[in-house]
Formats: sequence, C-alpha cells, structure tokens
Amino acid sequence: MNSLVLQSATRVLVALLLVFSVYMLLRGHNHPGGGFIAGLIAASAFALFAMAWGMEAAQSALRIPPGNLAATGVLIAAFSGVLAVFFEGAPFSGQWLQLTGHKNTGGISISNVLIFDIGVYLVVFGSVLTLIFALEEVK
Amino acid sequence: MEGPLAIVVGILIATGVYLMLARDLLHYLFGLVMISNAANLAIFITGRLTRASPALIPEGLEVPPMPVANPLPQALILTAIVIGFGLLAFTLALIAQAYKVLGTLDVDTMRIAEPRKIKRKASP
Amino acid sequence: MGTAGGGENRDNGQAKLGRHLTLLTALPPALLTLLLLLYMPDIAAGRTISFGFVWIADLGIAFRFYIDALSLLFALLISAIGAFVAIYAVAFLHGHPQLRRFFLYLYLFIVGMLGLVLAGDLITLFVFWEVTSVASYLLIGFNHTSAVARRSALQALLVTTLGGLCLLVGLLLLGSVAGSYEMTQVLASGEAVRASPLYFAILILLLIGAFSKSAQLPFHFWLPNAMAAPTPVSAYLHSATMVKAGIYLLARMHPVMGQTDIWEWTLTCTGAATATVAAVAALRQTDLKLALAYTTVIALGTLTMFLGSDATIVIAAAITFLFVHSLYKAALFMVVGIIDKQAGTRDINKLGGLGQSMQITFVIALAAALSMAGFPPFLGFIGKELKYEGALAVASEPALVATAAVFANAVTVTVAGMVALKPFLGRPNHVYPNVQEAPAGLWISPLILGGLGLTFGLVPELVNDELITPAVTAILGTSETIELKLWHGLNIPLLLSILTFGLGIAMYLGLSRLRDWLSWDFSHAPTNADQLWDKSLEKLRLIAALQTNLLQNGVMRHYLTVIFFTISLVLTYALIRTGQYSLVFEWPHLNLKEWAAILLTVGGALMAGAARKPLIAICALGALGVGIALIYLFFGAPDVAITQLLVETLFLVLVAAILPRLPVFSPGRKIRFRSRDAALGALLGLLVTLTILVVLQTPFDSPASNFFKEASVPQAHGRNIVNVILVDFRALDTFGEIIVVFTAAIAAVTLLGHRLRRGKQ
Amino acid sequence: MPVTTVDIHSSIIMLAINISSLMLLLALVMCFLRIALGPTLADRVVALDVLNILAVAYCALLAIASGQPVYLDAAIALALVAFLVSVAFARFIEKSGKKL
Amino acid sequence: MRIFLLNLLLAISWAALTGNATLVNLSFGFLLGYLALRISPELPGGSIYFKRLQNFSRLCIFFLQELVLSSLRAAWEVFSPILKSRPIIVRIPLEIHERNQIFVLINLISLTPGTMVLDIAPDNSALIVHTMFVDNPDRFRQEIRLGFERRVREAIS
Amino acid sequence: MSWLLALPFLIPIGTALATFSARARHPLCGALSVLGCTILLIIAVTIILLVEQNGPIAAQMGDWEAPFGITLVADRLSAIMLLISAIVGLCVSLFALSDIDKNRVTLGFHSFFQLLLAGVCGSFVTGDLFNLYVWFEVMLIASFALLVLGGERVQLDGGIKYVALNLISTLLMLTSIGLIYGLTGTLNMAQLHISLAAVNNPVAVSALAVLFIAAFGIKAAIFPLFFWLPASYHTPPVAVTAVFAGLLTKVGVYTLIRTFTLIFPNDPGFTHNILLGTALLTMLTGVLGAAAQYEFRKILAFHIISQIGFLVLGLALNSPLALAGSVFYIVHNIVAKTNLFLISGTVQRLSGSFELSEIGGIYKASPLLSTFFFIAAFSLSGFPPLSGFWAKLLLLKASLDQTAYLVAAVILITGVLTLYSMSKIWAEAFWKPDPTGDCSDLYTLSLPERLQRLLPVAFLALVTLGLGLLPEPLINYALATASELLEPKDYLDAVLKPESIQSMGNR
Amino acid sequence: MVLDELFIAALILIGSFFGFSAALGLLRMPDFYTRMSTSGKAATLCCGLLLAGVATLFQDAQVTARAVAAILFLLLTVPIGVHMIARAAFRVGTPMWRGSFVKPRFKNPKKELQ
Ligand code: NA
Ligand code: NA
Repeated sequence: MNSLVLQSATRVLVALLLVFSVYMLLRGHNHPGGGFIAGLIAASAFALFAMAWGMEAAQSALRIPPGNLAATGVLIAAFSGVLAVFFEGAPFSGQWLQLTGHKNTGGISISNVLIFDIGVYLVVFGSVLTLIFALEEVK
Repeated sequence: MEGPLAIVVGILIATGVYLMLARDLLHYLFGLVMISNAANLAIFITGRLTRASPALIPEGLEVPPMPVANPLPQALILTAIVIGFGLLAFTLALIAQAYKVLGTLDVDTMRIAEPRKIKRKASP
Repeated sequence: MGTAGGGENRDNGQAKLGRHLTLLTALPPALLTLLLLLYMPDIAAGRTISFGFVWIADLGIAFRFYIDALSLLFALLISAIGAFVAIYAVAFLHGHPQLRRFFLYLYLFIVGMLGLVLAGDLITLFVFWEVTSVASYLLIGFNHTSAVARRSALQALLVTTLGGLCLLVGLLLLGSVAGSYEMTQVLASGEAVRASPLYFAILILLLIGAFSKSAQLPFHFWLPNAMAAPTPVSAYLHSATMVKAGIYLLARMHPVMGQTDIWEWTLTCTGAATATVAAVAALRQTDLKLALAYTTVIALGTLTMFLGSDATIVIAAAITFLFVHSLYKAALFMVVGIIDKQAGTRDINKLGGLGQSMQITFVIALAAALSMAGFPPFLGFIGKELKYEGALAVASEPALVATAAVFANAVTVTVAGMVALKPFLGRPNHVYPNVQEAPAGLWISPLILGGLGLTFGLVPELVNDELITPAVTAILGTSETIELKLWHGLNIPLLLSILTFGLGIAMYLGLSRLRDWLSWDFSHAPTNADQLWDKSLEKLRLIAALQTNLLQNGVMRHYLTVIFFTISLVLTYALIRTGQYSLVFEWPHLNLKEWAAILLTVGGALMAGAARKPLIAICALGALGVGIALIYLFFGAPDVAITQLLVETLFLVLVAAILPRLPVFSPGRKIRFRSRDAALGALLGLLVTLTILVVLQTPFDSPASNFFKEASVPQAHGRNIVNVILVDFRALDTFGEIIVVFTAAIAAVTLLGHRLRRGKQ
Repeated sequence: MPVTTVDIHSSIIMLAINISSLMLLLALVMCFLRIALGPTLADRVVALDVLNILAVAYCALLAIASGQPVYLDAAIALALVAFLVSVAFARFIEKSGKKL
Repeated sequence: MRIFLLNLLLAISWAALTGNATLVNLSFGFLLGYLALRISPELPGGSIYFKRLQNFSRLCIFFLQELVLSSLRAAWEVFSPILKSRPIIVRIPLEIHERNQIFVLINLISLTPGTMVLDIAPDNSALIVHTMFVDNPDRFRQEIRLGFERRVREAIS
Repeated sequence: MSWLLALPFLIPIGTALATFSARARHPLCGALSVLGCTILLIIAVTIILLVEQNGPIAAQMGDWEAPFGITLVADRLSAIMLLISAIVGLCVSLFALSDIDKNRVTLGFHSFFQLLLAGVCGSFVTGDLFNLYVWFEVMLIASFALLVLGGERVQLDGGIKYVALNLISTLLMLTSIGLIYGLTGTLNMAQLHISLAAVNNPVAVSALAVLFIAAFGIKAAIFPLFFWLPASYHTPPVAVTAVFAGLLTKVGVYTLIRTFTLIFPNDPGFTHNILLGTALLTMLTGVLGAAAQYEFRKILAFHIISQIGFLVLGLALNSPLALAGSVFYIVHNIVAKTNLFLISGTVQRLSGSFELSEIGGIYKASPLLSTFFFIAAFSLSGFPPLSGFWAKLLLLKASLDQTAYLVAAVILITGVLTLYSMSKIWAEAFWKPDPTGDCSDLYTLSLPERLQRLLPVAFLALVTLGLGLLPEPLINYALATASELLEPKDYLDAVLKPESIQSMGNR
Repeated sequence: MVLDELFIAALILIGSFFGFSAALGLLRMPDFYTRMSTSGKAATLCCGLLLAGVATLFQDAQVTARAVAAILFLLLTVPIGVHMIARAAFRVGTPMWRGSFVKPRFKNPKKELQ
C-alpha cells in the first residue's frame, strides 16, 4: 500500500518486531514467550512489510523462500529431537551443554530444547509467511 | 468461577453451530473459529480456573512458591490454537480458491461432486 | 489364465493348443474317476476315508475330506461326467478365443463340486459350496457380451449366495450344537441336534441353502435362465452337478436333520410343488434347452420330495433316480448342443427331419430319451419303477406324492419326445438344408453316456451293489439291501408306468394344442418368480436411491444438521439416562475485569451470529478474540493470551487480504431454517455447557501438572512451565503441531495454484 | 520476581483498581457498541483498534492488580501487532473502494 | 553519530563503574556523559550533535505535551453535552519534502487536539487534514506551517 | 526400543522433507517416496516381530516417565495396523509413480502422502490422547492437501465438504480430550484406563463416551456421520482415494477400538449398544448407498461405509471372537479396498472413465487385471477361500455365539448386497462390451507403467488370496490381539511400569 | 509510601478516565472523522498512564524498561493504524457529519488530491 506514513514507520517497525521476536524466542524458556509467539511476531513483521512495501519487496528482503524456511525449521526441530540418539536418550529428551554457570540458575548453555524452540520459531515464521504471501498473491 | 465460563462456551458453540449452518461458506468459517475458541476455552476451564499467578517459577527457586495456574491445559491450548490457525488458514485458502473456481460461496449450489440427480440407468 | 489375445498368431497358437488339449483336459477327471473306482469296493464295504489338515485350530475348523458311499457316488458322477463334458466342450468350443478361460472355470467348478461332496468339515463344505457358486457365475456369464447372459449369471449368483449365506449360518449353528464342524461328529450327533431348540432354525437355514442351490420353489427361477451358459456348461451344471449340490446336502444331512415331521413335510411338499410347477412350465417351452432345463427342475423336485422320507425304498428310489438322471440328462443336453451347433437353432417348431443326416446323434438322442422317459430296458425304467414304489411308500401323503410323480414323469416322457423325436423325424426342414453330422468329438461323450444308461439298465448290479446300496446305507445309517431289476412283476408301479407312458405320449401328440391351452399369459401372474426377481431388484434400486437421496443428498447444510442433531441426541441421552445427579452451580464472585472479558466474548459471539454481512462478523470476531485473550490473561495464562492475540491478529490480516476477492453479501437463509438452526445450536450449546458442569463436579487432581510444576526447574531447567511442557515434557505434541502448520501452509500455497518459490525472484 | 514497592492490597490502590476496572469495562462496552452499530466498516475497525489498545490497558491494570509484571509482555506484544488489523482493513477498504 | 556512540559508551562505563546496570542508572550515566562531552574540548561534529539532541529533546517534550493536551481537549469535547465542534477538511501545502520529515509532521499533526491527517498528495506536496476546532482554514494552515513544520525542520534534517 | 517406536512417524516425516526438497525432480521424488515406504515396512515388520515375541512395548518420549510425558506404545493392534499401513503405503507409492501426473508431483504430492502416513502411523503408536489428536491433525491436513491437490472443480467441491465435516470431528475430539483431562487429570491412555474407572461420576463418563463416539465416529464414517466420505472420495486422483480408503477411516475405527476397549470398557450396556445400533445401520446404509450408484469409485466409497459397520460391529459385540473378527476384517478390508481403488484407477486409465455406463470390455482386454479385480471384489463380498470370508465368518460366529440373530441377519443381507454391487461393477466394467470402443488394453501402456500399476495390485491380490488360504496365523494373531484388548494388563504394565520396559530393553 | 500509593492510584484513575473518554467519544461523536479524532489519542494516553503506573509500582529496571518500551511501541503504532483507517475512509468517501457548519466539501476525494 503506497502510504508514506506506513512505509516510513515500517522501516523502524519491521526491525523492531524482528528483534522483539528474537527476544521472545530466547527468553521463552523462562518467561512468557517461546517459539510460537516469537514466530508469530516475526511473521507479523513481514506481514507488515508486505502490506507497506508490496509482496515482492518483502519476499526479496527475506531472500529465502518462506516455505524452505519452514522446512528448515521442521528439520531443525526433528534434528533436536533425534539429537538424543548420540547421548543414549529417548527421542526428544533434553540434552544440555552447559558452557558457564549452572543449569538451574542460569549461565550460558546450549540445549536441544532451545534448538527445538528455534525450529518451532522457524516453522511458524515460515509457514505463516507462506500463507500470507500465498493469500496476498491470489489474483 | 468455572460456571459462567461454561455458559460462555455454550454460547460460543450455539452461535458457532448457527453460523456453520448458514448457506455461506464464510459464515461456516466464522462458526468454525467460534467453536475452535469454545473448544480451547472448554479445555481451559475443565483444567480448573485459578486467579493465581501464571505458571512461572521465579529466579532462585526450584518450585513455584505459591499456587500457580495449571500449566498443562495451557500447553494443550497453545498447541491447539496454533494447529487451529493452520487449519483455519487452509480453510480460508480453500474457500478463496473455491470461490475463484466455482464462482460461489453458497453451499446449496455446490453440487458438482454430488450432482442433483442420481443417474439411474436401466441396467440388466 | 491366458492373456489377452491380439493378433493372428496368437489365435492360431491357441487353436492348435486347443486341439492338443483335447485329451489332456479330460485326463484329470478321468484319472480321478478311475481312482475313485479303485476305492469303490472298500467304501462299499462300509469303510470311510478321512484326511485333511487343521485350518484354524482355535476355531476348530479343518480343511478335511471325508469319503463314504454317498460322497463317493456323487464324486464319481461329477468326475466321470466331468471328463465327458470336457471332451465334448473341446469340440463344441473349438476355435473359441477364450477356450482356456472356459476350461479354467470348468475345472474350478469340478474342483468345487468335488470338494463339496467330499468335504469332511462343515466349513470346508461351505467353502466349496461357494466355489461352485462363483464358478457357475463365471460359466453362466461366459458369453459375457450378451446382456441376457450377464443377467442370468447375476441372478444365479445372488440366489445361490443368498442361500449360501443362510447355509453358512445354519452350518455354524449346527456346528455349535453338534460341538464340532467335523462331518463324522456332526453325523453322529443327530439326536442332540434334533433335540436342540435351534433345530428349527438350523433346518430352515439349511433348507434355504439347499433349495436355492437345487432350484426348488420359490428359488426355481434362476435355473432355466442359467441356460444362457454355453451348452456343455448347461449339461454339466444342470444335470450332474451344481443343482445336485443341494440334493447332496439334503442327503448328507438326512441322518442328522431328517426323521422329523417337519423335515418330511417340508421336503415332500416343496419337492412336489416344484416338480408340478416345473412340469407345467416344461410343456410350454419351444426351446429344447429350456424344456430340458425344466425337466431338470422336475427331477430335482422329485428328488427333494423323496429325500423327505426315511423309508429305505424311497431313499433307494431317490438315489437311483439321481444316478440315472445324471447320465441321461448330460447326454441329452449334449445332443441339444449338437443340434444347436449343426442346425443353428434349438427352436422345436423349426426343427425336423434331421434324422437322415444325423443318424448317430439320432440314435444317441433316442437312447438317452428312452432312458429319460423310463422305457425298459434302460436304467431309467428301473429308476422310474423304484420312484413309483417309493412314492407309494411315502408315509405322509402317498397319493399326493404319487400323483405328482406320475404327472412329472408324463411330462418328462413328453419332453423326451420333444428332444429325441421331433427334431429328427418328419420332413427335412428347408430352412437348414445342409445339416451335417457332427464331428466325433461332439457325439462321443453322449454316445458313451447313453450307452451306459442302456448297459446299467440291462445289468443293474453294476451300479447297485457298490454304489447305490452303499449310498442308501450311508444316508439311512442302517445296512440296507436293495434290488434293482427290470421286471418286478405286474404291480401298481407298473400300472403307473403304463399310465405315465400313455399320458406322456398323448401329451406329445397333442403338444401344440396343449401348448396353446397352456399359453395363458404368465407375465402378470404374481407367482412369476422371474419377474418378481426383476421387480425386487428394481425395488432395491429404488429403495437404495431413495435412501441415498434422503441421506447423502449433496447438500452440505443437511449433512451438518444431521451431524449436529445426532450429537445432540446422543449427548442428551447420555446426560439424562441415569437421571441421578444434582448439578451444583454457584454464581461465583467474578470481578469486573472478568465480567468485561466475558461480556466482550459473548457480545462478539452473538454479534457475529446475527451479522448478515461477513465484514461485520469479522469485526465481531476480532472483539471475541480480544475477549477470550483477556479471559486467558485473567486466569493466569499469559502465554496463551499472547498467542491468542497474535493468532487472532494474523487471522484477521489473512481474512482482510482475501476479502476483496470474495462477495460482500451472503445468501440469506429462510426464516424456517434460521429458527431451526438457532434451536439446534442452542440445544448443542446447552448440552456442552451441562457436560462441562457435570465434569466439573468431580474433584480435580492432575498428577501430570503437579509433576511438571516440580520437575520444571530441577529436571528440565526452565522456569516457564508452559514452555517447558511445549518444548520438553510434551515436545512430541509440538513437533506434530509444527508439522501441521507447515503442511497447512504448503497445502494452501499449492491449493491456490502457486509453485513454492525455489529462490529469490 | 520483582517485588512491588507498595502494597497492592492497600485500600487506595484497591479502590483505584476497582474504579478503573469499571471505567474500562464501560469503555469496552462502548467500543463494542460501536463495532455493532457501525455504520461504516471504518467505524467498526476504529472501534476494534481502540478495543485492542484498551486490551493493552487491561494488561497493565492486571499487572498492577496482581503484582505480576509478566503481563507486560502481553502488553508489549499487543502494542506491537494490534495495529496490523487496522492496516489490513484499511487496505481492504481502499482496495474494495466501496462504502462498507 | 560518533559522538552519540561516545556518549553511549560513557553511559555504559558509568553503569560498569557503579556496578548497577539499571535503566535509571544508565540514563543518569547518559546525562552525565552528555554534560561531560558538552564541557569537553570541541569534538568534530559535536555542535551539530548537541544541537540535534537538544532539538530532539524539545520535540519529545512537545510531543508528550501535545498528547496530553489533545486527549484532554478530546475528553472535554466528548463529555460536553453539546457538540460545539465545527469539523472541516483542509488541504495544507507543504514546504518540506523529505519523507522522514513529512512522517514526523504527520504524526505531530495527528497528535494535535482535534486534528487528523487524512491523506497525502501523491507528490508529497500537500496534506489533507481534518480538524474539529478550527473555523478558519487559512489560519489553520498558517498555524501548522509556523508551529510544526518549523520544529520538524529544525529537529530532523 | 524407544527409537524403534518413534521411527514409524520419523521416517515418513524425513521422507516428506526429502521429497519436499526434491519435488521439482519428478523421478527422484517418487523413488524417495518408495524408498521411505520400504524402510517403513521394514520397521513395521520389526515391531510386529518384537511385539509378537514380547507383548506390548512402550517408549517414553523425552525420557519422561509414563503418566507424565508422552508414551508411545505398540501392542498387537498397533503393530498390525502399522504393518498394514506400511504395506498400503508401499503399494500406493508405487502405484502413484504412474497415476500421479507431473504437475501434482511438483506441487508436493509425495510430501503430503508421506505426511499422511506419518499421521497415520503416529496415531497408531501413540499412547497419549492429546498426542493422538495431534497426529490426527497431521493426517487431516495432509489429507486435505491431497484431496484438493490439482484443484479441479470437482475436487474443490468435494474438498469443501470433506474439510467442513472433518473439522467438526476435530473440534469435537479436541473438546472431548479436554473434558476427559478435566475429569481425570491425565491424558495417558493407560492411566486413563485406571483413573476413569475410579471416577465416581457416571453421567460425565457417559457424556464423554458419546462425545468420543461422535468424534471418532465422524472420522470412521459411521452412520449417520459419514457424509463427508461419499461426498469427496471420488474426486481426487485414484492413488489418493486408494490410500484414503485403505487408511483414513480405519484410523477412526482403530481409535474407536482403542478408546472403547482401553478407556471406556466399563459400561458396555450403554456405549457398546450405541455402537452396535450404529454399526448395523452403517452396514445397511452403506451397502444400499452403493446399490444406487453407477460410478466405479462411488460404489467403492459407499462400500467403505458399509465395511466400517462391520469393523465397528466387532467392537460393539465386545467378545474376544468379535474383536478378533474386527481386527481380521480391518486387515482384509484395507488390502482389498485399496486394491479395488487401485484397479479402478487402471480401469480409468484404460477406458477413460469411472462411469460404469461408459466403460466395458476390460475382461476381454485385460484378463490379468480382471482376475485381480475379481479376487478383491469377491473377497470383499466374503467369498471363500478369500480373506473376506474369514472376516465375515468370525463376525458371524461371534454374533451367533451371543445369540444376536438380528446382527447375523444384517451381516447376511449386507453380504448379498455387497455382492450385488461388486457383480454390478464386474458385469458393467469388465463383462459388458466396451460401449465407446476406445478402451485400450494393458499392453498399450509402457512397461514401467504397467509394472507400477500391476505390481501393487498383484501383490495385494496375493495377500488377499494368501489370507484366504492360510488364515490361521492372522486369525491367531487377531485372537491374541482381542484378548490383549479385553485384558489390557500387559499394556498397562508396559506403559506404566518403567522397570518392565527396562528389563525388556536388556533382553 | 502513601504518596507512592496515591501517585499510582492517580495514574490508574486518570489513565482509565482517558480510556473511558476515548470509548465514549467513539460512541458519542456524530461521524467517523470526529470519532476517530477523539478516540485514538486518548486511548494511547490511557495505556501510557497505566503503564507508567506499572513502572512506578515495581520500580525495577527491567519492568520499567518494558513499560517504557510498551509506551514507545504504542506511540509508534497507534497513529499509524489510525492514519491508515482515516485515509482509507477518506478515500472511499465516507461522509462527514451533516450537522457541522461546513457542508462536506469533498465529493470526489481523488479530485481533491490533484
Ligand atoms: Na477411508
Ligand atoms: Na473399506
């Protein structure tokens, strides 16, 4: 939609929404948030982008086709689920690599749980975007 | 607390059913949204309501210090909401495409797969 | 089974193969006949042979065979006549493109029949019973390009299957009453079966099975229609075998089910009625094959009639007649086939004077016909004498039985004349001037069969001692001695015979007048079973169409209504059926915030329901979504609330994106429907509310939730329990869920006709 | 968890919360009425927009009433995305070009 | 920009020094850093930065003030039993042409009591404004030009 | 062990992703799909062997112990359903190589197909009610996609009804699951068996039971909830219909069996009587519906309904023999039904139509195909010595044992009417001379296409024949399944006692 | 402490007063444009005040930061939404209040834009 106001605001808002989505994703394990919410917010960002600047602009800004993004997300989530096979755990069991601090009190850690949530994020993001782009495109 | 909300669920279902029975596919979709919400709400209230805190555990503690809301129904509803969104979005696309291809949203006139008259053939 | 024939070479090859097959095809049944003959003396001496394997141990079902004198008699007839039919068929169908298929079916049929009569287990028996149904279906429909053949095949199949299913139930019940499906045990448990309360049901079911297979009233109509089959098939099916499966069943079950009044009455009356009706019908036919077919029904009726009795002489009459009938009827069908093939017609009014050019056929026809008519010294005569003797010995209604027998036999005599005299005598017909004698392949089989009739008539001991007497013994279970001889002296049976001949010859001579007299139109008679069949099929289609139009009428709203109504109905029933609960419903203290959320939700819902324009409904849905999100928020579920709001927003964005391409106004519904739908909705809403309230009456305790609260930090290292459940405790749910979302997305894209983009544009 | 500096159960705060709840409730009802009354789609969308903003207010109010700052997350999320509905509908209104 | 980063660095150092990384403390650090930079030897581009920061702060304050005023005015109008407003729609030609400036201007106008930008001419040369409380369109145009446009031009360039 | 039980859905999902990324390369995509199905089959065989040896096996996802986390369980019922699904999957994926046009492959046919399999297999292995819902959704959305893939008018029309009616079932199921959680506090099906028996709230239990009947009943297409099936099954390509016919409704039946043996076994006088009445009406309406049709696939579609009635009947009669009958019937029916649909597709390929009035002469042109049809059709009609006979026999005997003579009568009537429809197809499509004269024979197809079309059909026909001639292993298995279902002690032990799982893992 | 309480209570009350006023304007104003003028800003202010109340209540950096963020986001997004709707309504020719002393002057909005 060719609107100066919307387009100007979008410059800030898209970035803001994306940053906010990552924030919601990363703190989701301990605070409200998580992959779903973050993914939905990120998708909203691009929905806004598409509405303000047109779909082609949004698509080329994203660079990756959203469908592939979603597929990657499924792959990541599946990967984190089957990661446990290397640690003799059941599928989808949590694996934690603690870099600093203690698991329960904080510190920096890499866990397949987080990877899983990132997968969820990508799937939700990619899928919703796919839907938005597809419905926008209907002629 | 659950009682009034149970009635809310009933009202949502009643309206949802009424909408679904309309001739227009869009109204069907709205009915679906409503019943979808009703289902989620039903899970929420039968998992018992509480005005207690959200199911978060403060830093430094291992278990919630006070009663918290039942987290499991919430997780179920979250899953159901997102699944429902996927289904609704697909249905929306289907309706759009159906209108494009069939030229109508009136379900009473959608008789291509099941034509009005059964062909009765004199067959030996 | 051969593959489709395309091209000259294949056809030639097939024809050549066919000629070489001549002997080969007849070989297996012939060998089997010999084998059975080897066993014959032993069996006749009272030994039985039983072999097989356990099929399903837990159900006591075995694939077992049992050979006693009765089954041996049938098996011999089947295999021997099978061999002759095979020889005949090779010549008859020479050059037919689907010859190999024909033999496949024929063998299937022979196997089925043999299995049936040799079965040593009730289930085995049923299996082969059905095999014969299928094989006969395929054989009757062999000329499948003809609609008549297809109709007849279907008719035969459905009638015999209906009977077969009743039989299956009967056999299962019989097995449970007898305590085993094994034939020997079943045969030994007659007392128990007759005393069982299920006896009557079993009897009726078995009789339906037997009668439908043996074309007894009221199932008789399919057999004449089955004449659509190629001639050798008719010969085989309707003389020797399939129809006699029912007779075999009656004979086989005689020791178990027989010896009761109801058995005797049912069989006698049905048999007599069938014979009489078929006799009248036979007289009306001008098609030789049909006339023969009706005499077969006559014979079956007679056999049924006799099997009702438990007098030795009656059973002996039945068995002898059965044997005789198989021989001459097969021969006569073959003769008709020859006439048909050589003269090109089977219409009795067009045939005549073939005797000069087809002398061999004429002789064969005469031999078989004389046997059928029961002239001495043919075996048929002995059979007939025994029949009359037996008829008079029937305990219940000797006069009725005898009258029916005489009438039936007289008609048989007439038909014998029609087949053996009419086509051959008189002046040659100019319509078919160049009729040739048939090749040897065609007449060799009927010749032997006709000859056997004469041979056995002259020397009845050949068949009596080792076949008929033991078979009768097997049926009655007591050792019997039966004498078969041509001359019994001057007695009532002989007088009846003479009466029969006189009547038969008179009818033959006055046949055309008789036919005129009988030519009243059956077509509107309610008893015309064939038309009844058509009508009932038509009714079936009508009912089917009606019910489909009623239920599956293509209107989605109707479907939805039925579904919602059904749910309401069963839910109402479930809620009120015990009638013993008290709902505790307290108006709790909700605070203003919560009321606001509830008001918003309910208001949004009602408004969306009332909105005529989709646009208004959408706005109402927005309000509804906010209301529900607030409810989640107020009761401690911020994650859910946020998700709900986001999803709601994105959904509205999607709807707004699609809306410009959709119609602005919706078609309205009639007020009648509107109030009905509203009532249905209200009912369902009320029921769900009640259900929730009822569920809430039970105190709640969720070990899982408690576990999650306790384990979230120490074991799963997360502080947002909801999120921990989603990504750890119940990660599999989430995994499935993202797959749903992913699939929904790509499905929507493909649905809307876009290829998923493979890269930046 | 951050601790509130004042007692949220004190009578002043409670009173304020209750009055505020009532006012916001009435506000919601009025917004809803505007959605119902229309008359144009734009009116309804504006009302929906205000409704969304009021939901943010509710989040804040709830955070105060419960002493739980987590509800702020909901407020932020809503503040960021709620206007999308307005934008989407504005686009629709412009596109369809009719009085709706 | 460089100076802004420098200022930010100072704020962070302040937070690190005091061992208190709360927002209030950071803001305080930022203010402290600003003052420190203000009195430091002149940095390249410093004057522009200070000027802008000043203007920006002024704009923010103005913004908040207008927001409150506008809301109060609206509330007054809403609660008054008789509607006294005289809404008109005015076309206002623009002197500024940068998109960012126009954007801020529109937001400012929207925040003004009773005014609302309805549309922008395709070449960004004029605004269509709806106003409730002004009777004279020309006076309104003048007000906008002198009031907001100037401020925006000063704050953003 | 825990991995083995996760593989039945992980493999199809992996395959789906692989085919998704390879969707532009037509042959590769198909090959991947077939490969995935083959692996799935191997896994299914492994599972059934293990289950046959050790009894029910369970796996706790994420290592969270049983009533808390999500448990996967394979007992005999699950194992046989998995196996048969894998077989159907393999056959259909092979058949799809020639039946599905390039456009549909590019649109992602194989991915959706694999996702459908994932949903089906997931439903079979899960021991958690909500997880079941999730797998149902996977299955549902994949089926939506497959149904409308290609977007023809008739597909969209049928798809609307399919989607509209199935979504109601989904919502109903979701609500029911929520309510049962509210009543018992658990979602684990084994735990539900214990918890629900302890709930002293008969009204709530009854209401939930009927809600479940309705929810799964719509999925299973029982009377009078089946409308979506005849409305849509004749609209997509045949490979799609075949896999739908073989698997989708059967998942509904599977869940009905699972639910009403494991969760609601305690009030058969109420629940099972409702099921019984429904089953009988389903059998009759389905078969009557078929009698009114003159379109190949519509006839088959209505027969699905009728046969669902048989499956539910076995459950409703609630005796070991009857349940065994159901299990046997499911296997038989999946094989025969899938095969019939595959054959209908090839018939359409040869003659260009599904309308019986427009096709004919197949018997003459393609005797091999005719033979396969004959076997499948007569098996469906319950003729010995084909698999359908034993299925019918078991149910008949079960009903007679319970002196349910009305049931036996309905079985008989349905049997005859089934035969009527099947012979109608046979007479019209196969025997009747070709009315249009444009019917080609199998030899006009290329060799690969012929193989792709005939191999699955031949294999399925062989299975039908094999099950008919040597039914004992499957009947024994079905009987063991039935007793396992009626006496779920082993199932409960496997799920709820971790030590028993531990010990088995070491074995 | 009481001062704090009073301050917070005031923020809450004033905030919700503006919310109420916004909604009342929405309901009471005679036409679309006036409804719009009187509602959006007041609602934003309502949120701002309530969020300020939250920040005051907790006096915690994180909470304050999030409250400030929420306010900023609202200030950023609300005017955009409002403007977009207004523009759309204007472009499709939504009529002005007839009671105003200037009659609606823009019959054809497109022409006006030239
Ligand atoms: Na199905
Ligand atoms: Na089926």
